[in-house]
Amino acid sequence: MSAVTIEDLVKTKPLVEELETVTIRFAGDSGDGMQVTGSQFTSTSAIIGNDISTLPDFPAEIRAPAGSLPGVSGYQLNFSSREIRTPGDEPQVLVAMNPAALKTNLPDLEQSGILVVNTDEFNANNLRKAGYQSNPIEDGSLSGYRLFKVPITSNTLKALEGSALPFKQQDRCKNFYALGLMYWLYDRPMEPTLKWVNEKFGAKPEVAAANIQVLKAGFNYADTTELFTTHYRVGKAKIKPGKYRNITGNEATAIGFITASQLAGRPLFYGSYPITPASDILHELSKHKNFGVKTFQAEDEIAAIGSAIGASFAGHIGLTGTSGPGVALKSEAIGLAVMTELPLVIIDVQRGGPSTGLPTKTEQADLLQAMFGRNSECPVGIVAPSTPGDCFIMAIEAVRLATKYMSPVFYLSDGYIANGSEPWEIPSIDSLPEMKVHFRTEVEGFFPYLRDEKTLARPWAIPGTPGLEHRIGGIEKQNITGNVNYDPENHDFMVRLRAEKIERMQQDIPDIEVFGEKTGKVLVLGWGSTHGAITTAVEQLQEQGQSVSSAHLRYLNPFPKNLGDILKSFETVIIPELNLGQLAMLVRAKFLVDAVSFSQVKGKPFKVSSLVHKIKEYLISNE
Amino acid sequence: MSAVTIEDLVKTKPLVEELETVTIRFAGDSGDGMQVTGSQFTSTSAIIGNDISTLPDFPAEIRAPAGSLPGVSGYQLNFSSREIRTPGDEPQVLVAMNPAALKTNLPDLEQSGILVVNTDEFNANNLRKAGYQSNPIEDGSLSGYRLFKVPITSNTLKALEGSALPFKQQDRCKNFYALGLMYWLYDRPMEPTLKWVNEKFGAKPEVAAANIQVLKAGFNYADTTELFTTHYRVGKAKIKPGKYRNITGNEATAIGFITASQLAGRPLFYGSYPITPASDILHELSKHKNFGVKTFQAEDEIAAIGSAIGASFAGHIGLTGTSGPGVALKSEAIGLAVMTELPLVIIDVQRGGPSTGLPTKTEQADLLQAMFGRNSECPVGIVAPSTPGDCFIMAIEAVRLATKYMSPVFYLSDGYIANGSEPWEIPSIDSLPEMKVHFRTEVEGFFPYLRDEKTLARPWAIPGTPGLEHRIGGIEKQNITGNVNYDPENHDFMVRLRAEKIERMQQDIPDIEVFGEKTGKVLVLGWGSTHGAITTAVEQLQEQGQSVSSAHLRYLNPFPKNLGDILKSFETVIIPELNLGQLAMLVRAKFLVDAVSFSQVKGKPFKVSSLVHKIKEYLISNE
Amino acid sequence: MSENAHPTNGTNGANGTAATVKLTRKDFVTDQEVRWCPGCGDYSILAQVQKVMPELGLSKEKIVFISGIGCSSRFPYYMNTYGFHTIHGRAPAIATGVKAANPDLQVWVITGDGDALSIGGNHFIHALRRNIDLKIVLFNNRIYGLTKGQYSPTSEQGKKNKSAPMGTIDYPINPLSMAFAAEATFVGRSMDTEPKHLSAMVERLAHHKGSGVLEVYQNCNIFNDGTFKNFSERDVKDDRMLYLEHGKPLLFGKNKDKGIRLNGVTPEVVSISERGGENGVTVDDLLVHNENSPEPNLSYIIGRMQHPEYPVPMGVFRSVSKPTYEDMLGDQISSAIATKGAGSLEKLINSGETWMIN
Amino acid sequence: MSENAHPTNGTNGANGTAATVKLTRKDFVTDQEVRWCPGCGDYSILAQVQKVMPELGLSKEKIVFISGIGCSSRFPYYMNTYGFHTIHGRAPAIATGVKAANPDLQVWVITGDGDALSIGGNHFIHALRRNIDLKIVLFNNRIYGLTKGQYSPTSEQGKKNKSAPMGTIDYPINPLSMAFAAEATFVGRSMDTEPKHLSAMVERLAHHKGSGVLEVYQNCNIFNDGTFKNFSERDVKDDRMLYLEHGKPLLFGKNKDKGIRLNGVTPEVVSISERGGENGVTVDDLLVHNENSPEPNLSYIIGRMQHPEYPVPMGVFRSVSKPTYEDMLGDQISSAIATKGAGSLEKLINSGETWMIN
Ligand SMILES: Cc1ncc(C[n+]2csc(CCOP(=O)(O)OP(=O)(O)O)c2C)c(N)n1
Ligand SMILES: Cc1ncc(C[n+]2csc(CCOP(=O)(O)OP(=O)(O)O)c2C)c(N)n1
Ligand code: SF4
Ligand code: SF4
Ligand SMILES: [Mg+2]
Ligand SMILES: [Mg+2]
Repeated sequence: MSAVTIEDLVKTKPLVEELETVTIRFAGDSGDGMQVTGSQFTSTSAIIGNDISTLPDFPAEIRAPAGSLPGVSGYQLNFSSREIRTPGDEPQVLVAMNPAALKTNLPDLEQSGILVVNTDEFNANNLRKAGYQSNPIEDGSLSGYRLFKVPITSNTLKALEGSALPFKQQDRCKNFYALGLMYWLYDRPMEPTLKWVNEKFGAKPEVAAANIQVLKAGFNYADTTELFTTHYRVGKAKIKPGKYRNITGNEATAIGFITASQLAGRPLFYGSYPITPASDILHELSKHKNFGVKTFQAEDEIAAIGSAIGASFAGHIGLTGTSGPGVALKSEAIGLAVMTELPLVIIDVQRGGPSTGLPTKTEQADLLQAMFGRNSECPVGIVAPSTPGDCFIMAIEAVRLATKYMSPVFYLSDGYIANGSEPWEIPSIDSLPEMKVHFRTEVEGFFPYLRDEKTLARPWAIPGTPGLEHRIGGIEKQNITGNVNYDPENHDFMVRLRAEKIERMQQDIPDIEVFGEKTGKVLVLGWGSTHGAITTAVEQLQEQGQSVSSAHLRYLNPFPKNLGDILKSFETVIIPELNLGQLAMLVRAKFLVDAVSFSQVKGKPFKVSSLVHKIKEYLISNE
Repeated sequence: MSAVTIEDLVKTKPLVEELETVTIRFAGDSGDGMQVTGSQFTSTSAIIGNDISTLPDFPAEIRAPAGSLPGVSGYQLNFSSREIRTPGDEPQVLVAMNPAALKTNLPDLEQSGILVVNTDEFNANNLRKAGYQSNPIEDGSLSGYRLFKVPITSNTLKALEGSALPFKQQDRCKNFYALGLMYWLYDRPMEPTLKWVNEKFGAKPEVAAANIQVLKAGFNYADTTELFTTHYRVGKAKIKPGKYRNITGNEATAIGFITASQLAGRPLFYGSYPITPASDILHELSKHKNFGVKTFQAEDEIAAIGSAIGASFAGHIGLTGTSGPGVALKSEAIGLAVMTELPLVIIDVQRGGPSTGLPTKTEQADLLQAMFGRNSECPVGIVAPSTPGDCFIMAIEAVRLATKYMSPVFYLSDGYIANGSEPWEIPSIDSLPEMKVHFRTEVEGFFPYLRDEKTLARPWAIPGTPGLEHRIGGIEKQNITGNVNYDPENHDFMVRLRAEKIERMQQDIPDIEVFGEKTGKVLVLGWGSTHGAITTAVEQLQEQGQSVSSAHLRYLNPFPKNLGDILKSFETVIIPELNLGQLAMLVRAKFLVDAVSFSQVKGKPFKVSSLVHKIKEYLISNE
Repeated sequence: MSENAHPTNGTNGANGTAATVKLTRKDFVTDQEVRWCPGCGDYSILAQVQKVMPELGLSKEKIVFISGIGCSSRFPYYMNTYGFHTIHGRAPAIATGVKAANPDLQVWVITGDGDALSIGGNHFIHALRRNIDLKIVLFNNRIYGLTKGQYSPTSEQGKKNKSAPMGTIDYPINPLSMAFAAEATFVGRSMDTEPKHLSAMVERLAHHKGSGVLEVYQNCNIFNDGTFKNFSERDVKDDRMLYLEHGKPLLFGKNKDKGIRLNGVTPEVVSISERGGENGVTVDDLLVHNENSPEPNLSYIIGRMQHPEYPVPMGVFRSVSKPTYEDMLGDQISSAIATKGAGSLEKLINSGETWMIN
Repeated sequence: MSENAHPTNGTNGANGTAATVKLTRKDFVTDQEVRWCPGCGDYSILAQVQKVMPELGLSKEKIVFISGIGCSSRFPYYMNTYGFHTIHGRAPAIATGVKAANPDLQVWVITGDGDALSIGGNHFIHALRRNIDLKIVLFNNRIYGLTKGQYSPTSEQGKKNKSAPMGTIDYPINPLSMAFAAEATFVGRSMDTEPKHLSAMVERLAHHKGSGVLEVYQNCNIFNDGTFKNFSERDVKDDRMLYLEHGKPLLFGKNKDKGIRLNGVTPEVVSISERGGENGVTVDDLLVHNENSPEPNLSYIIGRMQHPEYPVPMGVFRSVSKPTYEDMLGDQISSAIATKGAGSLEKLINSGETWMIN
């Protein structure tokens, strides 16, 4: 598909009020197509040059009863003419397609924010399902907001009068009516969406036509009726020139691992068992068989990792992916990969826990499981992407470290990164690291547990290689020969060697960078998906002239070489995490710095405002 | 069985040289019955009033080929006229029944120690199997020891001339010949063993007779031939008066949990899947069905813990037991028990790892797995017995805490405690804690997740109780109502509540005691099976007037209230562990004290001497 | 129903204890909003189970519903009895603990085709082979519903879906074959769209003592809509489904003019008539169903009949009685007490070689 | 051997690649000291496998032995090929990854009754039902050997042992029934004490393409000595064991004067003679074995025959061919490449809606 340039798109429009940043949330029933609506607004905004960040919010139920509270689905997006890194704390605009959506989302809407409701859905039945005693759009309880009542459903049907489509399908178009309204309000071109509709429904022209009709109807309704007194414009952001696409973390993860296997020159084998929010990686990878990617949907997580270990023994890039509960099941097998020193990458798309927990919500609480969740001393490497786009890079890094050090490596993503999206500058292939893997073939002097002096890696000698026949397994190995060995001294030696091997990865990972001054009052140290919120908060405070910097860990085991020094260059270290202080514990134990853990475990990302508030405490207290 | 008093036993004997402490090791082929020999010497020594400590050492193989190195089985015991807590660092006496036993055990024998060999087995074939080029008992290579050559096999057969027993069985008696020799050398009465033989082989009188004959033959051989120039006596130890039995950790564990269930007034349900070194607990418990104990050998560890969770939901004392690899498999289900807040005890008899590792060797490396080996924030209580006898108490403690706080509790034993034995003073029933469990029956005001103010425990309302029908599960719960709940604030609240509940256990666990001065230069902090070695080492240094104390953790999560203060009262804290410093990490993170980790991961307990040596470093450096 | 519809009537607490007051369907409904997609087959199964419950004459507190994870596994939240929504695939293990601990409870296991046959396959088999008294209802929609549409172990080979865009290459598992291999003592099959038959089957399962499994074909109208319709739709079902009845010949077809005959050990479809249908086959030549045959051979053969080669059999394939796990466990405990006497702590801790230090 | 002893000769790299030089038994022996108890049945199985290997004409590096945990699972250390001693019960899963990654390898799975049917039961079934080309040898000694004598899923009910001092109350699993339920394409049985038959069976398994399982009765002389002897001892075995041969009637007995006849779907033992044995039964009345029947019905029935009711059947119960998992996976990849072209990174990262910022 050829790239669309802005020139093709932006039409000359009457001048309008300029805004820097806007946060919109579309909310409705799972059946109302809010995700599509949101992502359309997103790509259009990206295409016209805004910076964007999104946060979809699915219900845990497959499809709770229509109109019910648990059935509400939402999509929040933040678009701006400056660089942004979060989907925004509080929406300034809320589109509520039914009472349930209003009930669950209103609390987040900023004071006197714009509130668009689909009046047609505010009938007795729906109000009851949402638990409203009286009708909020009548009883004045919404006076604190700029309320716009639109009969979205009936207008949609009106717009489609005479269409051959069955009622149900006509009704389904109403989300595009809402989209039309918003396009007008924020002065977006309709072309990208029209293009998308035609491609998507190419096969069903009448459906395409209907959607287009309704989109325009919504747009024109806002235009003609003076529904909104003003409309707004959000200009182009100063974004690094280049070619961009919008990408979710799970997409970037899948693409990243395929890229890694291509760079390594070995086929990718993905053994997995479906689980939210990791399943999309399996779905995505299974579409790319033409890259030689082998996806194996196993009978459970144990078989999934088992198959990946087998594939890696046989010379493929062995990859397995799941979420927290699945990692727990894989624990024992991870130990086998550690003992047999095979390259393996374990994807953990973290979700709310413990146990089944909050399957569709985000959390960062599997760090210690990744570090310690196995019997005995069983060290592995750990990396964690910090944004959806970063997943691409860290996937490659995980494979690079795993194959170079012949070791399992954890890849810790989370629900927020996985489903969230951002504009991603498409890298040029040759900017990617060299990482061809080497298989041992020389028979002369071969031993299964010979050591590379620099990495301590053992040779990767795959079945099918003449003369290198050997046996590996989970019982303690004698160094070099790899024979089963029960000698006490050897065991002690091997336990320390396996630990040392992971430590050696340090020589292959970049130093951690400081955002802001290299020394000062407060350092905010983060990892994973909190990157956007932390950086934004710190940036705000820096603009206020505060002495605060931030640093973000993408490599968690081992830590980057320079971490200790950086920690010691600040009076206070604050570690915000979506858990009860897991990284904080590791940092305190290793560096004996009195790091402050700022934890929030709500299944949601941090709000920038709450980070700012927390950091300020220490800026003041240090004055 | 009625108790035997020493008076019945100790015969008047010619005076002999007095020794305070002796360490003997019996070593031979797995088929040679070294375990029986060792345990007979042990109980006899106990009965005559010595303090004792033992260390059996099994081969990993079921039964490696006769005469092979991996086939060697050993049994070391330490007996003394003073209080002892370890099986001894280096044996002063080694009985080697064949070349392989000599080869593998000689390195441990102290310089110029007593070495008794069975010359009959030192033939070309056996020497080859043991990898000897020339015959060590001929070539003078043993000149550094006091070598005693005895044709044990042929003497045994001679002693049995005319016996009806088949050759194989006659040959099997030779271990008792060795026992006889040692009984004479250390002036032990034969009666207890004779008694044991008659009970054990009551059914097969000719076997009993043969063993007795051979035992006496060995004894008399030493007596008549002036084989040994002197013989030794080890007097009664000043042991707390009371009734004693010799007990292994696994026995004490099984008995302890049965006792706990009796005290709780609820039947014990043990769901388990066999695994070394935990299997004996299953074997032992399955013998006590008359206590209403239900043992369920599950299809795997997951079903084992699942069944225990089900039993506990139904009002039994739910118990599951395994070793490290099994714990890894149980991880996910432990999370379910945490989320549903059901009482559950998980026994982990730790062994060498990672992966299959060293199945028959000891290690302490599952502490962090017990703490963190699950998805998300998933806190549990952790207790760890410190000696075989202590298993009885800590088993009761585990059940007490689990039922009182409605929470899973880990019970961390290890291979050394499990198979090692010590004399155990049999407690009086009424000295044991009150711990009747309470089931909710009042319908009025019932909610599944109501909270006890003091413990935060929820009510235990078991199926079968009219009017309390309710549903629990692994999805996040609303506090009080226990309904499925996805609310962000509730999740954050519940995550912290589950953590707080475990912290509250602190109010129910004893303070940690300091052995020695309450302040000083060095504190040696330990946990689990290192108790004996640490205390002995510290005692030795204290006797040399050094400023060193020790403290031993039997409760690892939460820590005892007073731990922090104690740590701060010493200049240096040394933490010896059979892992790479797991407790050390927890202590450093929590208390920010620069605790020194002293780690050894050899599948063997610490030697007292190596601890003394390590501790001294810090005593000097602090001068 | 067959003559031994209630083989264990009254003999077993779990299956016989009378409720003090006669309960109604409503008594088994909870206040929780039911959260399945509109049109999901699960609703019909829930309705039938709630309808049957009062008929069992058991009081609510004696009943426990235990499930794994999946759309189907949300079932316990909607049953006003004791309930446990456990983890994926493990329900049979947890239920085993509950039943072994308290045999007086009637323990149901609610599971899906993924829950029972993929991740939980081993627990499923072992629960069945132990003949512990669990009433397992397997909602088979041939798809992973809750995770939004990946193929399951019962998905047809070649089916295109989220995780197999080019079509599934796994050969499907037949849940009934697994049950027979495990020698389950009760094996039945029904369908969400056949409420009458379904409730009868649920009742049969409830009254069986021992491990029983009821497979229920259930339509997932969101991710696998109509997977059963080619044999279950009104206009074709008479010719494409066959209702098993104990002691009766295997007859089907609108006018009961078709049947199943054994050719060696292979079933074949034949058409019949009084005067003998094509090549003179009459009812007497047909295979006669026997739920109670001690050997599952016949049930296994019938259980493997599939559309389109054969009509799809519905009903009770096998119902035999064998000592249950919980009873044998109880017997061992009683006999241990009988021989050794009830356990005494005093004796226990004082056992083995003891000595006095004074 | 049956006419289709080598159904896939030469068609498959893994089963056909010729070794450059003719190898001998010694080439497959490692330097590792064999560590089973003296007298263990495992020795005989090892010997037969090592004897058969050179016959396969495969070079060593193309062969991989993968095992779980157990005495039996130490097997790979003694085979001078590639080997992987994995973790308890998971060998089929790991082997699946190896075979899927490189179909050119001949992949063997060595497992025990506990490893394959207790903790590993689910992987065992799923590997079989996918028909991935794994050669599974199941050492059935009806006990947990390595952990020193607890009962296993194949232990006889009532057997007293370490973990069941009052006797096992579990009903045993029949491994063959499981294999048939999973519709395995090759199912056989042999015995450690029958070296000739054993090596023939190992060879049959080696040549089968698709998932195959060979159950080998193996004596654990330490913890379960003689569990098979009541039908396998020299003086009784002719009358208590039956050797299956494709296309031949089920005959047994010293003078082949007994056989198996089907009564409905239930086998019965009959004695025969030329002139018809008791009530005139002749060879022609006997059940004729057919390994290749597409439906496993008959194999299932024969597989359930047990001592003492029946002679214990040995040999190949089933051998049919179906597309294998690895082939179908390969086909999907080829056709994906054929239709979309070999994957291009450039295309991949540039896919979807893109735009320029300049
Ligand atoms: C350990 C674990 N792995 C995976 C999942 C994700 N998961 C939940 S339900 C399910 C399968 C559901 O399919 P099925 O059992 O057929 O139930 P259905 O939704 O179709 O009723 C999966 C894979 C999980 N919750 N836990
Ligand atoms: C996860 C795990 N659980 C339990 C064990 C202990 N274990 C090792 S082998 C085995 C069973 C062995 O029986 P089987 O598979 O029949 O093999 P055999 O020794 O009889 O040849 C068990 C329970 C283990 N090693 N790992
Ligand atoms: S996804 Fe399918 S099975 Fe799940 S609730 Fe919806 S319709 Fe039912
Ligand atoms: S324990 Fe049994 S199975 Fe294991 S090696 Fe010894 S004899 Fe063989
Ligand atoms: Mg399903
Ligand atoms: Mg076995």
